[in-house]
Amino acid sequence: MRRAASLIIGAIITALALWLLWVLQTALDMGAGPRLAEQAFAGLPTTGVSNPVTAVLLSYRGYDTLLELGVLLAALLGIWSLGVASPGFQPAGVVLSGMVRLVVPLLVLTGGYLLWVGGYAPGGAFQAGALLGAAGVVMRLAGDETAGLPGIRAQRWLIVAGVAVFVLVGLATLALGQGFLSYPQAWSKWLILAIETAATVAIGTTLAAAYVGGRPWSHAVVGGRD
Amino acid sequence: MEQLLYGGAGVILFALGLWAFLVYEPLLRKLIALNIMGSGVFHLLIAIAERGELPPDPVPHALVLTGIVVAVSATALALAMGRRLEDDSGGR
Amino acid sequence: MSLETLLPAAIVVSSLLPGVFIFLVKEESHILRGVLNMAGALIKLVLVGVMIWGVYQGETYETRLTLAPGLDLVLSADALSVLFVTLSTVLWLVTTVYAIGYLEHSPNRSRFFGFFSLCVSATVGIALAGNLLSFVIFYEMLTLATYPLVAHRGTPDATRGAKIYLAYTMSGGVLLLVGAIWLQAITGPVDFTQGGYLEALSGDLQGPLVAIFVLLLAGLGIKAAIVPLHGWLPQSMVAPAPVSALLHAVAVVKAGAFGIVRVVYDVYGIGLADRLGLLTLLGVLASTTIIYGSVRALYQDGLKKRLAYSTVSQVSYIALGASILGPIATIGGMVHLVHQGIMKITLFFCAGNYAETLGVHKVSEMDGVGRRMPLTTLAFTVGALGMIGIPPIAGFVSKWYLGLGAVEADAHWVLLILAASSLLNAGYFLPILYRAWFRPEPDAWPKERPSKGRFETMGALLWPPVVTAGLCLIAGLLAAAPFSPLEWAALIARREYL
Amino acid sequence: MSAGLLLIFDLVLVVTLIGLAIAALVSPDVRRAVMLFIAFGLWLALVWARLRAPDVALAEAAIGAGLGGALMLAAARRAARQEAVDGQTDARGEEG
Amino acid sequence: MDASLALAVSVPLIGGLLATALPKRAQGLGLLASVATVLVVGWVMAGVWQQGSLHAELGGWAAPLGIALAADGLSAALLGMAALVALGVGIYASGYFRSADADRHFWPLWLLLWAALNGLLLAADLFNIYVTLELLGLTAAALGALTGTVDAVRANLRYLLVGLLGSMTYLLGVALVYTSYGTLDLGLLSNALEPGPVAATALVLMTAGLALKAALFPLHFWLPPAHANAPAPVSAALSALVVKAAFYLILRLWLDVFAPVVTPSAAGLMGMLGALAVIWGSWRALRAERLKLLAAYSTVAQIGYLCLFLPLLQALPPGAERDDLFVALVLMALTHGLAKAGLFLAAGLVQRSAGHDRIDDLGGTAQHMPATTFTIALAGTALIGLPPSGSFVGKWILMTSALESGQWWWILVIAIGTLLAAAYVFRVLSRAFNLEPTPRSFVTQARTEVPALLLALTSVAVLGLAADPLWRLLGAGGGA
Repeated sequence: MRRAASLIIGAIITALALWLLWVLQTALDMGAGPRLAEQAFAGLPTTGVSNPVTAVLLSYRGYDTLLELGVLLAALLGIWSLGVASPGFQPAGVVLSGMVRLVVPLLVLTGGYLLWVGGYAPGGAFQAGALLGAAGVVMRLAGDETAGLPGIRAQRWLIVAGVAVFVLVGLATLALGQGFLSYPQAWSKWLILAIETAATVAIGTTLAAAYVGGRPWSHAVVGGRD
Repeated sequence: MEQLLYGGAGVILFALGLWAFLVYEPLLRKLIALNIMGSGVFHLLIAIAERGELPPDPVPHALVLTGIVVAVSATALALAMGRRLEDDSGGR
Repeated sequence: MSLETLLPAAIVVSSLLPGVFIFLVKEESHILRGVLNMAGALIKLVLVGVMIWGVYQGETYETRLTLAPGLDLVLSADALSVLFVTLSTVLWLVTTVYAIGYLEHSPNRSRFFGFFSLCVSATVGIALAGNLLSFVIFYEMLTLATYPLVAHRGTPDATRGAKIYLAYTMSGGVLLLVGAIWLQAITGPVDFTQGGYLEALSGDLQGPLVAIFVLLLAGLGIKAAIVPLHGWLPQSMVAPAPVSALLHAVAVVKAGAFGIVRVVYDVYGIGLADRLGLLTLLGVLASTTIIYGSVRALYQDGLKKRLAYSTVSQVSYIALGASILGPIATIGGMVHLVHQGIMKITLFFCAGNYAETLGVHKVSEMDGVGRRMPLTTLAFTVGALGMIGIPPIAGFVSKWYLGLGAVEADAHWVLLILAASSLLNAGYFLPILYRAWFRPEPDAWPKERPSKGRFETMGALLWPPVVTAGLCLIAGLLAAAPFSPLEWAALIARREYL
Repeated sequence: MSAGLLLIFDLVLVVTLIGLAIAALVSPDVRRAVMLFIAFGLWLALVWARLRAPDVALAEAAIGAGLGGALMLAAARRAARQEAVDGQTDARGEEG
Repeated sequence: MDASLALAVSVPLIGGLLATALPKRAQGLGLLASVATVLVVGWVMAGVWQQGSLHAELGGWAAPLGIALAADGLSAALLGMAALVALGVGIYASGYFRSADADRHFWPLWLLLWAALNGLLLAADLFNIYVTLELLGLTAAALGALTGTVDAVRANLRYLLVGLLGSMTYLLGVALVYTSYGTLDLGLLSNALEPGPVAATALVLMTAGLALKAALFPLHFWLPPAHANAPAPVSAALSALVVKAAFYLILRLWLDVFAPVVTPSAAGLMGMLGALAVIWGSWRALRAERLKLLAAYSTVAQIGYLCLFLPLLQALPPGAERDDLFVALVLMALTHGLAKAGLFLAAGLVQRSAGHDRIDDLGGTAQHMPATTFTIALAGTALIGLPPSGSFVGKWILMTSALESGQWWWILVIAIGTLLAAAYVFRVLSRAFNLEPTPRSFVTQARTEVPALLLALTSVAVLGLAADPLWRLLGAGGGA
């Protein structure tokens, strides 16, 4: 019965896939459709960065990125609302903790590097933030219950930092009469860097906290479960 | 040709993920399926950004970057909910 | 903003607003509630008085609120609506007094009087509705407002009765809605017009027009309790007496009958309705209902049940009047709208008094009530004789005009129906009167009379039936006086047959 | 590099990618499935690098495969442990 | 450049951030942000009222490179409804949660949800819509699970997964569009679009994804458990707003952007699904054992009603009649939204007071709380479509137009749906009348009862009797 169902589903989906492939081919056969790349490259000099992907993320479509940071924040808030974190693993052995002492600074350093080069080379806030988060994961694997994160209060400020700086910059430009997130050209580079820095910290903290998987204990003692 | 090859791979990944999502019951399986589905869509976007001689289109790249972060956020939330369920049923 | 545009709305609001406030009144502050009730009723009476005078002088009153392009909520006053508004307003005042007395110590009075007021607002809205859309709106509001009244007691019986009531009226509402929308899709938004407004396009639309009439008639017939759509009426007898009185004499049943009159005269126009063969349909249904209701009434032992079947029968006189082509029959039907109202409300008030004072619910328990409660029984007698059609009580006038109209229109079978129905009326009312006046009192009743006054029951319960019985007599005796129901019905007929 | 050779290279990349996806989706052992999913993510990053999307490739490797994989792995490990515990209790239940 | 549009998203967002960072003051900050958001939304609506539509380019980059926000009559009307419901839900929530902890978790997620909702209604870019959809879906699922019971978490986990499936499907459609047309901006796209397999497939994919989120029959299976098990204020928002938001996008795509691609048979299919949803949803609501489950199934039915408009809109040529029908659709959506919010809030109070919400055992609990019972009655009136509610007017216009365009069969569906709705509403109300003692006053707990009552009252009295301004708001905005 189950097998039959899964076969039927399989057949339908195969048909769907073939249809989609045909449509894709039709779309591609219509020739090289228009694309936004040329406009994106043309606008690049005024954005203050030279990596086109960063330009799209932070300048052309900065609003998307702002909301995306909101998604990340929402996920963590959801995770926190579900309960307290479980205690981590048993303390790591000497060898592992030695490795951690080596790997974590390396990850943080690489993260910083990626953040900095993001303006003109592959890299940027997300990749950098991911490395920070990875550092947290490694620390928790090595037995640090908090994944190297600070206390709950600081954590709360850190996770909102990315969205907060982003939206405040947006409102500031709005107040200057420029329109939401329209950076003045002279400041553009630095504003983007500031936003990226805040975003990196927020992403790193959020990802590590998500890995911890529940709200930190200190809060739990005050509130209790629901 | 290249676009069709890679784009087609994206479509196939999407279909595979969809199939697995509908067929498998456990949460983790469904999440893997969803992520592969998403990867298929992302892959399609990356494939159409690549146009031979021209430099690749950065806009789909940025969209995919956004998509990846969204996907991982959703995965994390879903896993946390799954763990909550496990804890509750385990505690009983 | 002038009197002409505000008056119809003010008449509706004068009971709506007190109704809303009454919900908010704390249960135990009965004085505040009473003041709100009476103030609303009296203000409405004054406003209606102004309107009667104005309409008589040929003034037009109209409130128009645009709900959406092409959808206007219209409240306007013509002679027909004034007839129904006046009836509702006067009887509401009387019933309010009665209900305050009747429910003195029962629970949930704020809820009761709140919905009671909403119910009257809806009825007045139906009376004043100036087009089908407005009519449907108030018609549905009436359903909503009466449901809690029927269910008020909260016993399983009450809940069941209310459920049946709702099932019928909701279905009726949907049929009416579909019919009204269909009609509007054909004609566009048109207000009720004296003499009807479909005459012009009847040519190639015969089929749809007949179908629409059947839909509308079914929707209205459910509330008017036309056989075979009458099933809810006896079931809803579980409601408290003032509610039964209001449902039967004024609000629900009357709203259905009034709607039929509206559709026949002011939508289709009686001429067109006749040519489409719709009057015959209506006449047959009405006659069947008259006979069937009376026959069923014969076999009821429950006093209220007997009265309920009597209502089924009597209300169809109105439809019967509308189904005969000719101004005299029209007068008969219209005037019965009022006469049946005041007579039936008298009977229900009395039935409530018997139940409340002596615990008498059945006809078989009524031996000797006349000696114990002479005033009440006197009022009951007037109402019952009126129903049978004994002169000089109001009911006689209705039947007389219906009969004359039938002769005028060469519809002699109607005379047969009238005669048969009168006999049956006598058959189920006279035994009650005989028991009440000529049989001895049983011992089971409380020996002690109410200590408060010298009357047989408390004043708030006694005076309403006495007043309405008086009205029955006056309406019959002074039928030829200006502003009597008969004269007013003649005014309507003159305007309809222009 | 000739066009034909490049096409073969592309084909290998794509076929491997789809193969890894299928393996990850149908692998009977959950932990293995997650491992395969991580491998799939890394391979995907490689393909994207081939498609001249280094930023995205980096992000996919770090976030999609890396952190997403780490999260899933933790869940898979817990699931496996749970199964083991359940299996033991079941076995005991049968014995008793 | 209009500042109000960006503020409509930023203000609740900032509120959410502050509520996250300062959990102890979450409630106060949340209420403050709610009021501020309502004011901003009022500003947006005033702008649309005066100018017909608003448009703002973000980041100083014009579309197609940048992202624009846009508001027309449709989005302004829904924004207004969302603001009203959200304000009501906020005030209610401030008196609803018993533990401070739940309250603290509620506010940040709730304000983020509101920001996502406003963002979605103002979005003019296909990918931006995807991001707002995800933000909406994540916050909605997290809020729905706040009850913390196994049922709630399980149902909302499913909701989350189904939502993700929907957004992935939607995104595939977006990718196809970008392949062919190289733009994501709705306005530019609607100019460039040509009927053909690519556009049609993209529309099918996006619609399928959105239909999953809008719980359009037969993709509604996830909704009843998710909405029925969420905390009452969350259920209200989910049913009234989140589902409607996905439906709004379907409307946007079908009537606006992809209008040239839509064929009569496609629209007819949507109408069919709508009809099935009306009947199935109402039937299940009638059979539901629990009050909140009843409300959730009635949401399924209501999305169906809205779909019934599509084949008729498709059949009508542009003109006053079509505009009327379109406004009727919006009116119906607004009425249902407000009424459903009121109903869920009231159901939450009943559940709290009785300790359960099994309909058959509700006797008396409803009578303890006259205001709450009244709320259920008012909301029920709007759900059935009785006068004087806004849905009555909407239904009247819908039925008229069904008759005029010869598609009379929809009338049967509406009639059956109406009767079924009456049956399930009065099934609840009939429990209110029994022999319990009399309550002393109408309102017992103002902070939670009054918002619910006002929401339901608005759906009946205001939208039914004073909906005329809506015509101007949408007419001037060009509507579809």
